[in-house]
Order: sequence, then C-alpha cells, then structure tokens
Amino acid sequence: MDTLTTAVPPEMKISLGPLHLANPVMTASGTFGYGAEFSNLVDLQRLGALVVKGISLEPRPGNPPPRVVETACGMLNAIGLENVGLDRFIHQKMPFLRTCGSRIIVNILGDSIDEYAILAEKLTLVTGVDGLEVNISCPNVKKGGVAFGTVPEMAAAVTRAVKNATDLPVIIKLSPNVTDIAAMAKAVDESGADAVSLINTLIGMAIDIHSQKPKLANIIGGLSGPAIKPVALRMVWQVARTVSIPVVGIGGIGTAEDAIEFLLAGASAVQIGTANFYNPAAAEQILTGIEAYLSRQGASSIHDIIGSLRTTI
Amino acid sequence: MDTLTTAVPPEMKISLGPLHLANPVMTASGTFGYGAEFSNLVDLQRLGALVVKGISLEPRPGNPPPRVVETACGMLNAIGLENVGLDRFIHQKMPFLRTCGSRIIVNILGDSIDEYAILAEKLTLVTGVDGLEVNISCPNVKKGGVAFGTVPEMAAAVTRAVKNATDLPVIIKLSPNVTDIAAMAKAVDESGADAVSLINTLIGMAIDIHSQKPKLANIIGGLSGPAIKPVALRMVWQVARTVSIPVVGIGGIGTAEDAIEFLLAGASAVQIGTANFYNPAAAEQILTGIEAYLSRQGASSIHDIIGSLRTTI
Amino acid sequence: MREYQENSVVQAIDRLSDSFHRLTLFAPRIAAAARPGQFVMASCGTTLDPLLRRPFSIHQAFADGALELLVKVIGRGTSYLSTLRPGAELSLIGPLGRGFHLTTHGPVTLVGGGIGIAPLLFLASHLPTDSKISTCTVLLGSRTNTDLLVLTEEFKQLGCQVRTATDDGSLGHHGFVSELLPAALPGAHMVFTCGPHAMMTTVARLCLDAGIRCEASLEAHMACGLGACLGCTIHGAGNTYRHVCKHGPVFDATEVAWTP
Amino acid sequence: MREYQENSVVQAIDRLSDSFHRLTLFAPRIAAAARPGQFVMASCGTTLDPLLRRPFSIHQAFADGALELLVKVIGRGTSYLSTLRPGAELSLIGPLGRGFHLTTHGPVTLVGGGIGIAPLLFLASHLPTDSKISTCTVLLGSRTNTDLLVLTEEFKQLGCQVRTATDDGSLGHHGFVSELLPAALPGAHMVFTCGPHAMMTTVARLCLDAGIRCEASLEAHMACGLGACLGCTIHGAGNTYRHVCKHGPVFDATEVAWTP
Ligand SMILES: Cc1cc2nc3c(=O)[nH]c(=O)nc-3n(C[C@H](O)[C@H](O)[C@H](O)COP(=O)(O)OP(=O)(O)OC[C@H]3O[C@@H](n4cnc5c(N)ncnc54)[C@H](O)[C@@H]3O)c2cc1C
Ligand SMILES: Cc1cc2nc3c(=O)[nH]c(=O)nc-3n(C[C@H](O)[C@H](O)[C@H](O)COP(=O)(O)OP(=O)(O)OC[C@H]3O[C@@H](n4cnc5c(N)ncnc54)[C@H](O)[C@@H]3O)c2cc1C
Ligand SMILES: Cc1cc2nc3c(=O)[nH]c(=O)nc-3n(C[C@H](O)[C@H](O)[C@H](O)COP(=O)(O)O)c2cc1C
Ligand SMILES: Cc1cc2nc3c(=O)[nH]c(=O)nc-3n(C[C@H](O)[C@H](O)[C@H](O)COP(=O)(O)O)c2cc1C
Ligand code: FES
Ligand code: FES
Repeated sequence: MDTLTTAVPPEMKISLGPLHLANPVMTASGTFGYGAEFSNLVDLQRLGALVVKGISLEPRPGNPPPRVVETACGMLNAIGLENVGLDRFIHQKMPFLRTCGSRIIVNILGDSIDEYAILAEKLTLVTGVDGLEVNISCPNVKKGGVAFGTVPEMAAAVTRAVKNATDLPVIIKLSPNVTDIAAMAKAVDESGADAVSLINTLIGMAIDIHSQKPKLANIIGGLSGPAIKPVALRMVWQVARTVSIPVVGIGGIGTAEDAIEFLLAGASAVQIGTANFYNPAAAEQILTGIEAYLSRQGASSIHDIIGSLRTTI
Repeated sequence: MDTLTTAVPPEMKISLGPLHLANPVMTASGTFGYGAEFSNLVDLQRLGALVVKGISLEPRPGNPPPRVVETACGMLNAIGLENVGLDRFIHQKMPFLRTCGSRIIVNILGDSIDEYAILAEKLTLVTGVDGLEVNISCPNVKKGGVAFGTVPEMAAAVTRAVKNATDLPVIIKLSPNVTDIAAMAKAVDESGADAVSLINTLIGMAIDIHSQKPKLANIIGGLSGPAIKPVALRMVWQVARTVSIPVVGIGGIGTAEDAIEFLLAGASAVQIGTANFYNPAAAEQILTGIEAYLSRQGASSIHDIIGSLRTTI
Repeated sequence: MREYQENSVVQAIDRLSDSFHRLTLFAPRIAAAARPGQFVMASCGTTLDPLLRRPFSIHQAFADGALELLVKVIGRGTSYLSTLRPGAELSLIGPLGRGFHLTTHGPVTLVGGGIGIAPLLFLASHLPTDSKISTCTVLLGSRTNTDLLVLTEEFKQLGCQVRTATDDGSLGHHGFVSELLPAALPGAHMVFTCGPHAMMTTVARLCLDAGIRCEASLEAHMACGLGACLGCTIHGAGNTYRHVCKHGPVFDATEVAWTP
Repeated sequence: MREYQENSVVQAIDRLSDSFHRLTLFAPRIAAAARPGQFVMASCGTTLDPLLRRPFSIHQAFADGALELLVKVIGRGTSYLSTLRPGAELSLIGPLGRGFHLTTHGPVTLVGGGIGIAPLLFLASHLPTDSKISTCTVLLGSRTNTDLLVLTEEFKQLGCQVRTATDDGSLGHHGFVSELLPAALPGAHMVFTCGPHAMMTTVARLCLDAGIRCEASLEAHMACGLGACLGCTIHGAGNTYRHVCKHGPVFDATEVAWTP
C-alpha cells in the first residue's frame, strides 16, 4: 500500500446503461440550478454529469415563501417545483448547458403519464440532452408526483410511457417515502428503465414555536442533507441487491468518504445535492477524493469498488 | 406578555386515554434502560412516565457487536432487542421501578400475536405497571416486528390481541418505515388502542470505507436523534389529524423547543430518546422549558397548546 | 461579475455594542469584486451543524483586501461569528446578488434600521462623486443609542448628514426612523433603504407616493445564495415570485409587493 | 457509587507529543469519586454534530478537584478536545464503570500500549501501599519515543520500574511491549493491562497460561456510558455478551472471549 505505486490514474468511467460518463460524480436535480449558477465556482467539465432542475411542460411558479428551513444536519425545502417550463428551458438554458463540457441529464416531472411522455418526446429532439431523469417522487406538489412514486404499478406505467417516447437513456428517480423501496425499484427495472436513482427527499416538517405556525408555507417539505444519508445508503444497498440495472446513489453526500460508501453499497454513480449549497467545491473534492482512495487501495478502476461491500449476508 | 403575570404554575397533567400522567415528558424505550441507570443523574419523580427497554417473553442476547454508530446529528443502533426477558424483568427490575416515583410503562415485543398477548396478560398482574407500549416496529430482528408494523391489518390484529389480554392502558408504537403512516394509525385506533406513539427508528446503514464492511454487524440499524426530527414531526402531525386517540410524539427531541413543536402538531405527550445519551438532563430541562413557554404565552394549561398549530389547511 | 469561494482570515473583531460585532476579514478576491448592496454567504461553524451558510451584507470592502461584515447576534450562526478570534478562518462565497444602483445624480437619502445599516456604509462611501457627498442624508434608527454611536461617526466622516432615531429615545428622535423621512424627502433624487420589512414598507410607500425612486435591500432565508435552490422567494409586484439572492437583495421599490 | 453530570472547566492543556494531549480539568465532584480504571463521557463539541459523547479513561484525579485526561487525536471528537483552551467548559459524566481491583498483595505489573497508558498512571498512584510501590513494574509501548518520554518519568516518580518498547526502536525494546512481559511475569501477583486489543490478547494469554491474575481495560463504541443503550457489547467468555461501560471497562481476563 505504502510503496511507490504506478502513477497511472484509476479508470473512472462508468455507464448507466447506454449513458456513458467520464466519472461517477453528478450534481443532483434542484440543487445545481441550470448549471450556470455554479459556473464561477465549479469546473463544470469535471462533472460526470449535471442534472438540471426538474422541468415540467408549462412553467410553474412554485410555492409561496418561506420555502426553505434548516434542520439538524439537514434542510427542508418546499420549492413546489418552480421551473421555467420546457420551452424556456430549451431556449434559455440549453445553449449554456451545451457548451459547459459536461453530460446533461434533464430531470422531468409531470402531473399525468401523458405529460411525462410528451416531455420525453420533445427533449429527445433537443441537441445536447444526454439523458432523462424522471422525478416520480417529489413530495411538494399536491397532485401528480406523490402517487407515481409510491405505487409500483404507477411507477411502472410512467417508466414504460417515457421509454416508449424516447430513445434517450432513462433514469427513474425513486421516492424514499415508501414501505418497500426494493419493490418500487423492481417494478421500474422490469418496465425497461436504464437506471434508477435514489433517494429523493424524505417528507418532513418544522414548526416555529413563537408564531405557532409551520416554518414552511406549504406546511410539509422535503428533507435533504447529511441527516438522511443513513436512510439513503440503506435503500441504495437494498435496491442494488434487487435490480439488474445500474443504481445512482443520492442523499446526504458531502465528502468522498460519503460517496465511497454509496459505491461500496452498489451504486454505479452518485449525485451531490444539498452539499452544493454549503460547499460548492464538494463535487470536485469528491471526485478527487475517490481517485485518491482508489490509488490508496491499489485499485485500477472505479469498478473495483462498486458493490464490493463485504458482508456475510 | 411582559407584565407581572400570576405565579400560578401552568397545568401540566395529560391523559393518554385511561392513563393519567403528571406531565407530558416521558423517556423512550431502549434509551433509558430500566430507570436505575439514570437514577443518579435524573430526578425520576419528575418524569411524566418512564418507558422501559422492550421486554420479550424470553431473554434475548441481542446482536453481535458493533451495535452503535454515530451519524450526522444522529446514531444508528442494532441492539437486536437484547433484554432480560419477562421473568427477570419482573423480579430484578420492577422492585426499583416501583419505588422510583414515576409512572411505569412497559414496552413489549413479540415474534407472534400470541407472544404479545401473553406478555400483556402477565404484565397486567404485576404491581406498579401503569401501562403497556407495544413495539410493532423494531427493525432489528428479522422475524416478528417488521411485518406487524408495516401492514395495517397485522397491526390491528396485535392491537386487538393485546387489548383483549389486559385492562392496562395500551399504547401502540408505530414504525416510520411505511408509505402511509396515517393508515397504520387508523387501523390501530379502530382496533381499540388507547393511544399511539411514534416514531420508532428509521432504517439506515453506514459503511466503513477502510475495511469495506458495514459499521454495524447487523448491516442495517435504526436511525434516531435530531436528524430524524423533521420526519417524526410530519408523521405526528399527519396521525394527530387522522386518529381520535391521543398521540405521543417521539423522534429527535432534545430541547423544550423540539418538544413544543410536537405538542403544537398535536401530540399529547412526548418521549425523549437519544437525547438521554448525550444529555441526561434533557428530560428535566424539557419539562422546565415547556412550563416556562406556557407561562410566557400566558397559557394556564398544557392543553392550550396541544394541536394548536396555526395552518390554513 | 464573478463569485469566489474564498477562505478568509479574521483580522479583527470589534464589539461595537451589545448587539453589533464588526468582523474585519482578509478576503482579497471578494473585496476586489464587491459592490455596495452585495452580500456574502458565510460558513458559520466547522461542523455539519449548523449546516447552511448565512447571508451577510458587505459592510465595507477595501483595496487592501479587507472585507468588513457587521453582524448582529440573533441565533447560532451569528453567535458563532461573534466568537471568532483574529487568525481564524471563515469560508465565504461572494460577492453575490444585485447591489444598489450608483448612477443617481443629485441628493440621496439613506434610511437604515437596526442591522439594516450594514450595507449603507459601503454604499455611502461609493456614491458617485458627482452627486456631491454633502448631499447624502443618512437616517439611522435603532433600538437604543449604543448600537448607533460608532456608526453615526463613520457616516459623518464620509461627509453625510446624519439624523438618528431610537426606540427608547436615548438618541435623536424618539420613535421610528421612517418618521424622519418625510422631512428629508423634498429634494431627494433617490432613496436607499435597508432594515426591518415594516420600516422598508413605510419608506417605499412614502417614496412611491412622492414619485421618488427608491431601492430596498430585502431579506429571505437562503440555502445557496446563488440562484440555484429557488428558496429565497419574496412576493414581487404583479403576483410574481422574485428570488432575493439573484434578483436582489436590492430591489427597486416598484418590483416588490409590499403588502402580503 | 455515584455518577455526576458536571460542567468541568479546562485548567490546562499540554501537548505531550504529536499524538498525545493532556487535559487538566476542574471537575471536583467527579474527581472526588473517581477510582482507577473508571472513565468519563465527554461532550466533544458545542453543537449537535458530533452528537454523542466520547469515553475517556481517568488519567489522574486529585483531591483539589483536578481531573486529568490523556487524549490521543484520532477523529473529530478528539480533535475538538485538542483545541480547547484554559477557561473553556467541557461537560462530563462520570466517574463511570468498574475500575481495577486494588486489593492485590504483592508485586504487580502494568502493561500499557499507546493511549492505553492513560488509566495506568492513576492506577500506579493508587496501588495499595502494602504492596510496596517498589514492586510495581510498568511496561510501556508506543509507536515512537516522543509519545512516551514524559509519561515514563511520571511512572518513575511514583517509584515504578519502567521498561519501554517502541515500534520504531527509538526508545527501549524495538518491537511490541508484550514481548517484554515474559521476563517480567515471574513473581508478579497480578497484571493490569490497557492498550490495543491484539496486545491485550497476548498479555491475557501469557497471564492465563502462567496462572497469574490479569485485568484488562477494554474499548467499545458507546452511546451512553451508563448501561442504558446496550450498545457497547463485547464477546465475553462462555458465549455471552458483556457491556464495556457497565461490566467493565476493566474485565478480569477470564471474563473475555479473547478470540472472536
Ligand atoms: C441579503 C441579506 C443580507 C443580510 N445582511 C446582514 C448583515 O449585514 N448583518 C447581519 O447581522 N445580518 C444580516 N442578514 C441577516 C442574517 O443573515 C441572519 O441574521 C442570520 O442568517 C441569522 O443566522 P443565525 O444562525 O444566527 O440565526 P438562526 O435564527 O438560528 O438561523 C436559522 C436559519 O434561519 C436563517 N435566518 C434567520 N434570520 C434570517 C434573516 N433575517 N435573513 C435571512 N435568513 C435568516 C439563517 O440563515 C438560518 O438558515 C442578512 C440577510 C440577508 C438575506
Ligand atoms: C472505556 C474507554 C476509555 C478510553 N480512554 C481513552 C483515553 O483515555 N484517551 C483516549 O485518547 N482515548 C480513549 N478511548 C478511546 C476514545 O474514546 C476514542 O478515541 C474517541 O471516542 C474517538 O473519538 P473521535 O471523535 O476523535 O473519533 P471518530 O472516529 O470520529 O469517532 C466516531 C465514533 O466512534 C467512536 N470511537 C472511535 N474510536 C473509538 C474507540 N477507540 N473506543 C470507543 N469509541 C470509539 C467515537 O466515540 C464516536 O462515537 C477510550 C475508549 C473507551 C471505550
Ligand atoms: C432545494 C431542492 C430542490 C430540489 N428539486 C428537485 C427537483 O426539481 N427534482 C428532483 O428530482 N429532485 C429535487 N431535489 C432532490 C435532490 O435532487 C436530492 O434527491 C435530495 O436533495 C437528496 O440529496 P441530498 O441530501 O444530497 O440533497 C431537490 C432538493 C433540494 C434540496
Ligand atoms: C439504543 C436504542 C434502543 C432502542 N430500543 C427500543 C426498544 O427496545 N423498543 C422500542 O420500542 N424502541 C426502541 N428504541 C427507539 C426509541 O424508543 C425511539 O422511538 C427512537 O429512538 C426515536 O426517538 P429519538 O430520536 O428521540 O431517539 C431504541 C432506540 C435506541 C437509540
Ligand atoms: S438562496 Fe438559493 S436561490 Fe436564492
Ligand atoms: S454505552 Fe450504553 S450501555 Fe454501554
């Protein structure tokens, strides 16, 4: 280990089905804007992929304020899926994204299966879009999202509809607010998804005891950040043992150590979410840290550690 | 508010159905041993109730080590329900508990409905036992617990069996690892439970990247502490709006502010868990803090704030 | 417009009053790029709790790389900042957001309440010279006199005319600082304000009624400060949402829905 | 046996070597009750991260209320402790657990490795006087000489005979400290040991084979330190689980399953 090993950098390329990435470090939807917001602080070319804020067919104004609140080692958000809508995304956001040197994955959300299918179809025609991530799990909007992500049959239906509408690689993003995450992943796998990503936020709440009102105007919101990492890691491990498609690990990842835990648990790639807020350098530091770990382990490739958790079970 | 108001201390008595407590601050099962462990550090008489470590019919050795690991603002445990068993509990632990001046609630767990019923029946005859809390949610033991806590019909069956076996007040303790916590609570309410308590731990995991092994011998464990508070509060709010029986809030409560959030969300009482470990004075400080809050609010009774969250929904 | 993630070093910390601390940081890249009205996001701790950075207006920025923040202790993050000692590191992101417009020609009035005074000193020292510094009037309000004494002097040294108001009457006008504005409005070409929302609402209304352009620096809870999380929403005019970190923190008074 | 939750105050912090810091705390209630081999649970921070207290052996306790901890920096909690300055507060719970048996009559041998030396100084200074201090032999092992120099002197001042071993040979025997034990065993009535588990396993086996009573101070990750969480399990003899915080940390060597 301590000997002067070869200086050949470890192989970092990974594939999510047909989607090939230079490395496994992505930024998570809703936490990295449309990329431009971080362009002064992050070398976007170094990202394995950049997942944009969830896009719907029509623009959405989102929820009234307050929308964010800090919790112990985490935060709640009730953005309400504010986004510029498909057309403005294509015309105002894609031009920058096409030039930023990173793979671009568009996160989509809809109120109906049709909407998902139309989004997928239209985005297939947009130059520079490398893949789709389908948000079936956002807990913030009253109709739509929630049900898709908690009933295997509905998740399967969305998956099939999106797959039929596009030949882009399709990642289905799972909600953690379910009894049996493996069953959700299995349904999505069997319906043709190219990969699954998890977890989206846990549903949470906070109250201001002085005003005796919820701290979020929407009352409930999505919990993210280091607080949820143990739950995310457990679910990724369960799902990776269940499905045959690649798994993308998300939830509370802020350091290379965190990311490596997810890789060992079976994730082929990871997404950095809330950490971008408190440390914009996180994604780059994590990439560097994984490379250093591989070198220390004498591993020549990232694939040497994916799923290599040692258990007797 | 700032005027010299009367010095009459606010009314702190609450009832969980037939179980009457001097105040709403309890200690949570598994985090306060059998009471004696804290007797030098906490004035046990001040506790609204003391819930003992989960008891099974036979003694259980628990899981191999390591059993605990720290996480961001939380901890994972995989104790594996180690306990002295019913007989030794009655003969070795109850004598002290009878003298400690607090209400005693015995947390029970079983592998079958019969076991729950037998435990309830036998404990009914034990002097000094003021109520039962039924753990249908512990994620650590492979058979038993998990299923009861995630399927409404099974939770209902346990509830009925326990209620039939005892005339002690019965609190059913819910697992948060479900898609629909309100449905679980409703099933239990309709089956005759006197109260529900929630949440038990979220299922989580942690990995040691150096050894590439899980940090817990059991691989997965239960996440507790401040990290889970937003999820617990959301579930308590959802359940309190759904059931007609009293709700006991548990999860990440470490300060009076935390406890008051749960009371506002609709909990009639709270349990302090992990906080006992990092601050044994927590329960007493929380009791004092709630009283001070009520005085500041000009409230004469704890009932003035239970469920009084201001929302437009 | 560039932002930097910079590990600044504390050069000095001055306790101006019970409530206000002034932090002098060495942050050369941010200081060089900073413009009045912009802010930084500061890491208020070295662990994951508290997790998020906190926004602070740039109180002063100098050519030698010094950057000043005026911090009022209100919770855990600001308490942490108040305990920093010279030599300590403080991670900053900045300069962020849209600052004040410095293009006005003619007399200006600055209205600051409480910690809202913070960005106004940087503004006062960067007003265009052709607007003649002597025609800068500053109205400062606070709870009590001790919070204001040092700052009043500093505005005066910049050549501003200062009038003060305190809630307890211990200095200047006994009452709200906005009550000083009507007398100061005639002749003002532009008003800049920062302070409690209710105060800014009054100021904005007075200006709009008088047809005088007014810019206000707003607050909202922020997760990123970069326009990415969409968390820092306020109600904008015309039933829109605006994001304080990107569209602001400085808004033209006409852009804001002052009555929700 | 009473435990206390006590807000101690740092009186001094000495950096003994690159790895070892000695904290002198004023904790009169815990110091008065402490017995050799017991430990305290210390809050290693002022926020919720890190959340849990960390266990530390009592290194010395004095009648004037001073309590000493010997801390080796290995992670976040211990790093925090190494940055404490005189005057800082440190919340402790203690004294906890079952200490060493001081009832032996006759020569004793103490075997300490690395930070495991911590509880042995307190033990050495409290051995029953009728066992004659001159018959206390201390075997100390560490990575390198700098970690040991100060401590060696302190044991000598108590009248102990000290032999040392270092991994790098920079002081005393070049190798494991347990390799010094065979020569020191003959005539010993009892052996006390604390250090890495592998070292204690060797020591325990040598003692058990020689029929000499041996006590070892064990480690386990702990949430409460009070016997309540049941988290600090080790494999005990006869296929049992034992809890380090309550049944230990000091175990008779026969109580432990040394080969899981
Ligand atoms: C653009 C902008 C500029 C600011 N400039 C200054 C300044 O120059 N000096 C100064 O002392 N304060 C300033 N504030 C307010 C400052 O950000 C808050 O006082 C600070 O975040 C409180 O953090 P805390 O941890 O001490 O309080 P806590 O109440 O414990 O904070 C809890 C959470 O609420 C947020 N929060 C609480 N109060 C505010 C607030 N008023 N505005 C935004 N977020 C808040 C915190 O950031 C944190 O996420 C500014 C705020 C904004 C938006
Ligand atoms: C009875 C007992 C007495 C001890 N006495 C001393 C002493 O006198 N001086 C000293 O420097 N150290 C002592 N230790 C070890 C000390 O507790 C750990 O080094 C410390 O907990 C590490 O905390 P950290 O945050 O720096 O490390 P991290 O690795 O960041 O800690 C992460 C978690 O693991 C736990 N942990 C890590 N290592 C250990 C360990 N070796 N034992 C128990 N828990 C661990 C921590 O408590 C924490 O919960 C003792 C341990 C025990 C059980
Ligand atoms: C402010 C915010 C906005 C988010 N918006 C989206 C979104 O639009 N679509 C989506 O699929 N996930 C969204 N997420 C979820 C994140 O992508 C991620 O799944 C979650 O935050 C957990 O990861 P983290 O703990 O690293 O943040 C959002 C998260 C945050 C904090
Ligand atoms: C170490 C440990 C042991 C526990 N044992 C039990 C148990 O035996 N029975 C039970 O119903 N809950 C048990 N719990 C769950 C707690 O009672 C509580 O529901 C949970 O920890 C959430 O509360 P907290 O965040 O305040 O700790 C245990 C929790 C911990 C941390
Ligand atoms: S704070 Fe994140 S968008 Fe403004
Ligand atoms: S540390 Fe909790 S029982 Fe030992």
